[in-house]
Amino acid sequence: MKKLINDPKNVVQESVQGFGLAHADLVEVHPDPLFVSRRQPKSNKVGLVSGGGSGHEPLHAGYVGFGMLDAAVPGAVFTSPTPDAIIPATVAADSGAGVLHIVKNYTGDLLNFETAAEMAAAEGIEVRTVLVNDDVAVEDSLYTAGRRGVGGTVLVEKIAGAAAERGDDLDAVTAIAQRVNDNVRTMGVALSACTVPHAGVPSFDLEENEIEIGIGIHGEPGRHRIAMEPADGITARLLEPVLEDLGVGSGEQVLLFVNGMGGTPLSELYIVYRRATELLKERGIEIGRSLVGNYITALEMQGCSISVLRLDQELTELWDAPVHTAALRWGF
Amino acid sequence: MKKLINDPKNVVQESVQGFGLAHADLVEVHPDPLFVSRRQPKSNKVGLVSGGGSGHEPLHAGYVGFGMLDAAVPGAVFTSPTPDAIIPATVAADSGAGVLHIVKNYTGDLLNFETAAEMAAAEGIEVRTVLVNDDVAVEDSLYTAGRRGVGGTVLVEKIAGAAAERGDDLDAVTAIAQRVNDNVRTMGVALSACTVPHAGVPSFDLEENEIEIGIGIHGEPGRHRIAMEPADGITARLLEPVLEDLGVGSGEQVLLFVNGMGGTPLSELYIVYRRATELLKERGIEIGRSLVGNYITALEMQGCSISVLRLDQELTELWDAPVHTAALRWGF
Amino acid sequence: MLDSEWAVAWVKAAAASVAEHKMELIELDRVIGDGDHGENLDRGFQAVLAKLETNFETPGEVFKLLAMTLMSVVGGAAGPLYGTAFLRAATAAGEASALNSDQLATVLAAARDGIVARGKAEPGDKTMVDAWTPAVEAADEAVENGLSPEEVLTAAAAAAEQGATDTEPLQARKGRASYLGERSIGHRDPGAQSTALILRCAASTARDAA
Amino acid sequence: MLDSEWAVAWVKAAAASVAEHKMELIELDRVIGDGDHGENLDRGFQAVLAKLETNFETPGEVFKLLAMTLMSVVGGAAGPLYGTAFLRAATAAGEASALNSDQLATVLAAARDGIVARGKAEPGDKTMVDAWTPAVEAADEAVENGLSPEEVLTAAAAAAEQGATDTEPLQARKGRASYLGERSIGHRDPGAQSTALILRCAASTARDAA
Ligand SMILES: Nc1ncnc2c1ncn2[C@@H]1O[C@H](COP(=O)(O)OP(=O)(O)O)[C@@H](O)[C@H]1O
Ligand SMILES: Nc1ncnc2c1ncn2[C@@H]1O[C@H](COP(=O)(O)OP(=O)(O)O)[C@@H](O)[C@H]1O
Ligand SMILES: [Mg+2]
Ligand SMILES: [Mg+2]
Ligand SMILES: [Mg+2]
Ligand SMILES: [Mg+2]
Repeated sequence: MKKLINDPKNVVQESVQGFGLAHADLVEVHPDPLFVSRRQPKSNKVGLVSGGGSGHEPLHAGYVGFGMLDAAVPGAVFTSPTPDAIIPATVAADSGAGVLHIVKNYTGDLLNFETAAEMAAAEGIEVRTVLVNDDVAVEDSLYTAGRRGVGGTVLVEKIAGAAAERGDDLDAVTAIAQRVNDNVRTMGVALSACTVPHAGVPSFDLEENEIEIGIGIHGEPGRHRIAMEPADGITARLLEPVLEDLGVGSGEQVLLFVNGMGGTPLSELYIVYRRATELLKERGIEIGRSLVGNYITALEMQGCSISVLRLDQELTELWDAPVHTAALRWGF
Repeated sequence: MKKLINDPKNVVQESVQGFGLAHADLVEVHPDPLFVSRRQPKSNKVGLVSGGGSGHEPLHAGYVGFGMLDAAVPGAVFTSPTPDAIIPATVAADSGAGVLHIVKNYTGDLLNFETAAEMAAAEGIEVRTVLVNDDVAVEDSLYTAGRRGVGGTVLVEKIAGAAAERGDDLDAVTAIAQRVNDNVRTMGVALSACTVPHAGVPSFDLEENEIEIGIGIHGEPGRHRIAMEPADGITARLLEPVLEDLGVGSGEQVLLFVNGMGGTPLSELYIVYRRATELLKERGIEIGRSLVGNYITALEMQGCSISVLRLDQELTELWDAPVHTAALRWGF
Repeated sequence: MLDSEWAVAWVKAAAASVAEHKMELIELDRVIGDGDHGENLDRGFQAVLAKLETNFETPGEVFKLLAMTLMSVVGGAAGPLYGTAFLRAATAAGEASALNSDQLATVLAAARDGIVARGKAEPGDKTMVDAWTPAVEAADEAVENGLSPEEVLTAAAAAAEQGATDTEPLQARKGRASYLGERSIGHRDPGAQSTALILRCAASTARDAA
Repeated sequence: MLDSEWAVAWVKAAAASVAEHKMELIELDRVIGDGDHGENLDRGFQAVLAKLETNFETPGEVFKLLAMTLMSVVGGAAGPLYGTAFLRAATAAGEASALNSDQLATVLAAARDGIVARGKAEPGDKTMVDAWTPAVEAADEAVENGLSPEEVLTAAAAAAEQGATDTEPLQARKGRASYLGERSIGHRDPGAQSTALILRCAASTARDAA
């Protein structure tokens, strides 16, 4: 596996530095410990901080800016960041109204953000946490670490960001973020694995004719492996459990999000999107908003995920609210 | 090579249909012959039409909308579209002020657009053509079909689109498009080949330790093959011939465009961007504007291209002008 | 007799041959181009087949249908080039209900000239011109020797096949393969190869119709 | 004597061992996790090495440095877990300038309890707890049998190694491997394996220091 990198050790530093140079109008990059903060922080606005392992770009640094995150903390590739980086990011994001940590539900992220939140609280910052756990591929039971946070994270960050921007207080922003999480479900598929730079070998092995259903965003193997099949069939396999689990039905409005895993052409995502619109139509579900593209990735993995968010009027308005980040921009 | 597709024969139709469904506010998809037109055409504005083989998404349909293209004509994968599709697209784009064809310099695109232009002219539409040929990897001589149109195409479409939107006439828009083309150079690299759906095998064979310098966007082999090397070295190999050929020097302002070929993670593009900023700084060249992402791709090819556009005040203003398309959006 | 029935038989045979050799043409194009030549041409000829129901009076009418369909369905470089070739061929064939040897040679030359006018390639540039040019020359010679139309086509087809083979050592100077420079040497040009296939079918159906 | 010098020697040996087995840990984690355990732990221990210059009075001080550094450099699940473990160990070790067998057993139990408090895993969940728990039990037993500190550590290390091996048939119920469900069966848990490596170094350096 060839990569456009230098020393694998410096991948995250160099990439985030490049990101900072390309988007100097939006963000500031703090090199050590590494985090990214919004260039023009507002005062007295609830601060939004997210973070996690790198390799999911544009998540999270690509979502720092007006109407979304105030700071992002990139860990090593697929490795959650450490408290010593999360704490200053939390401090930078705080403008007096408290800080919301948006944490994807992985043991590592959870533990590191938990520690950081305790320590930030000790410094007098009010911190709340929302755990994103939208991945229906994982059974949420005593026998697992719980559902993973995947595609829904982007939607939580956008919508909670809009709530913070309009002046909601910490309780309200937390409640909105939680409401998005409660109303979004996701399922993914991998056609190929990805290769973590320092590992140098693919994170799992797939035969030429196999695909992995229920994949996460870290190259973890998924729920089960099946023989390759046409995009229309795969779309149904992803969408149906999402709709079942969400319990969304005829007459309801949703946001349909087809996300690329990094190595899949945009054209293929639109083929999936097309079939998904047909399946939703058959069930009488209306697509109020949509998003198609590479928004939460797993390096160069080939595949996609489908997320469905149940919309109400407030969530729709917050989705439509202006946003100006490197990776999501409208109203500017 | 696994792909999220159904029948290879329907890849372009289904994908463009999905695109139309996801961006129904911006575009209208005409299924047969296949082309995409802007939802709200202005009257008495110069119409911009581009097109070419599919597989380069978001190019071109992703650039249909306010401040950019009025119509896009997607051919089969890597195959230029035919006059019978280009003609109605030209008719749709015409609002009385004439139409500019933005054509990437490939024999097939050239011949098909040429035929279409003749026939549209016969129907009373004034048509001009700008050939984009920014690829310094190809020697522009009697012994080749001339330089290919690659990354610079995106910049020509954006800037000429802004000129048309502000009300420039056909001569003026053509001149601006030509000026962008004259001032932009590009060079690309492939780390892996791509696979055309109906071919089913990679377009060329690269060893695990080889990369192809001077690649185009159709899976054609490039200028030469070298052993894999770090991103910083590759960046210099791409950027230096671009700067030489453009003859850009100390004190000048440029737009730096690092483009992904479709299968390369965004994070790696920022690593390349970072090194490119250093190299430009060493030469005293100032980066006035920049663009980093997958804007003109070759299916799932891994690799990138670097484009440099010499800026002047007018080009900068036109670059900054509002644009609202599926793939490029600001000021809205 | 090279009448409209022959022309229809030829187009059908050519469509079958292109379909049969589709992967071979794709492979040739993959190596020095972008791997779509076989797919595109096959799509074009299948579209022609679907339109062959009409009753034709002259071979020229068949050539015209072929030209218009290839032009609007094939795309790429080959679409307009073959389109122009068969449009010029149709014009050269005029109202003739059947082509004699002389007319046949004129038709072939017109087709070749159309390709050259459109694509501006010269012999030796490693394009389909390198199959068409020897074909036209062989046809002219056969006419001078007083051969029958089917013999003229047989000579032309053989020369086109040789011409296609002879593109192998050439360095491409036109079309997509020219980007490869010296690396195009040693590979056969896909457009020259498809030209040879198409002319071979013209000859075999002419012999059947004789 | 399990004094601060031993603690330093142990950390150095553990760093070397983690570096040596880095690819093995990566591979274990690749199969049922995300392939970063070896890299992360190695980065952490290298960072500790770089900070070992200071003069330490007690083993507790070394444990604390280890804890804080792993916590802030390793990341992932293992970072906070090992961080908490060694922080609790430091607290348990207190001001003692050297650990006797009793104190050693208390330190090991405190470390294990820290991991459990933080990660909420139970024995049998296929985590590092499955190496720490038998280690603590073996240490307690060795203390009861009146063994020396280095013998206590040797027993603990052997039990941890057995515990790591015994994770193989288990189905993971905590951490990333739990997503695999039954497919996690048949593979050793990387965190249990790294625990075994680290305790093995504690024992061997204790024997050297004895
Ligand atoms: N300028 C030209 N003149 C004549 N023939 C050409 C020219 N350019 C390309 N060709 C022919 O077209 C063939 C390629 O056709 P095709 O693969 O369909 O088009 P594309 O290169 O657009 O993919 C070449 O093998 C060559 O024979
Ligand atoms: N809840 C938990 N309790 C105890 N140990 C755990 C828990 N979750 C994970 N682990 C341990 O962490 C190890 C994985 O560490 P590492 O790979 O560094 O973290 P990550 O899973 O975040 O990539 C597992 O092998 C397991 O031993
Ligand atoms: Mg990890
Ligand atoms: Mg082509
Ligand atoms: Mg071709
Ligand atoms: Mg791991």
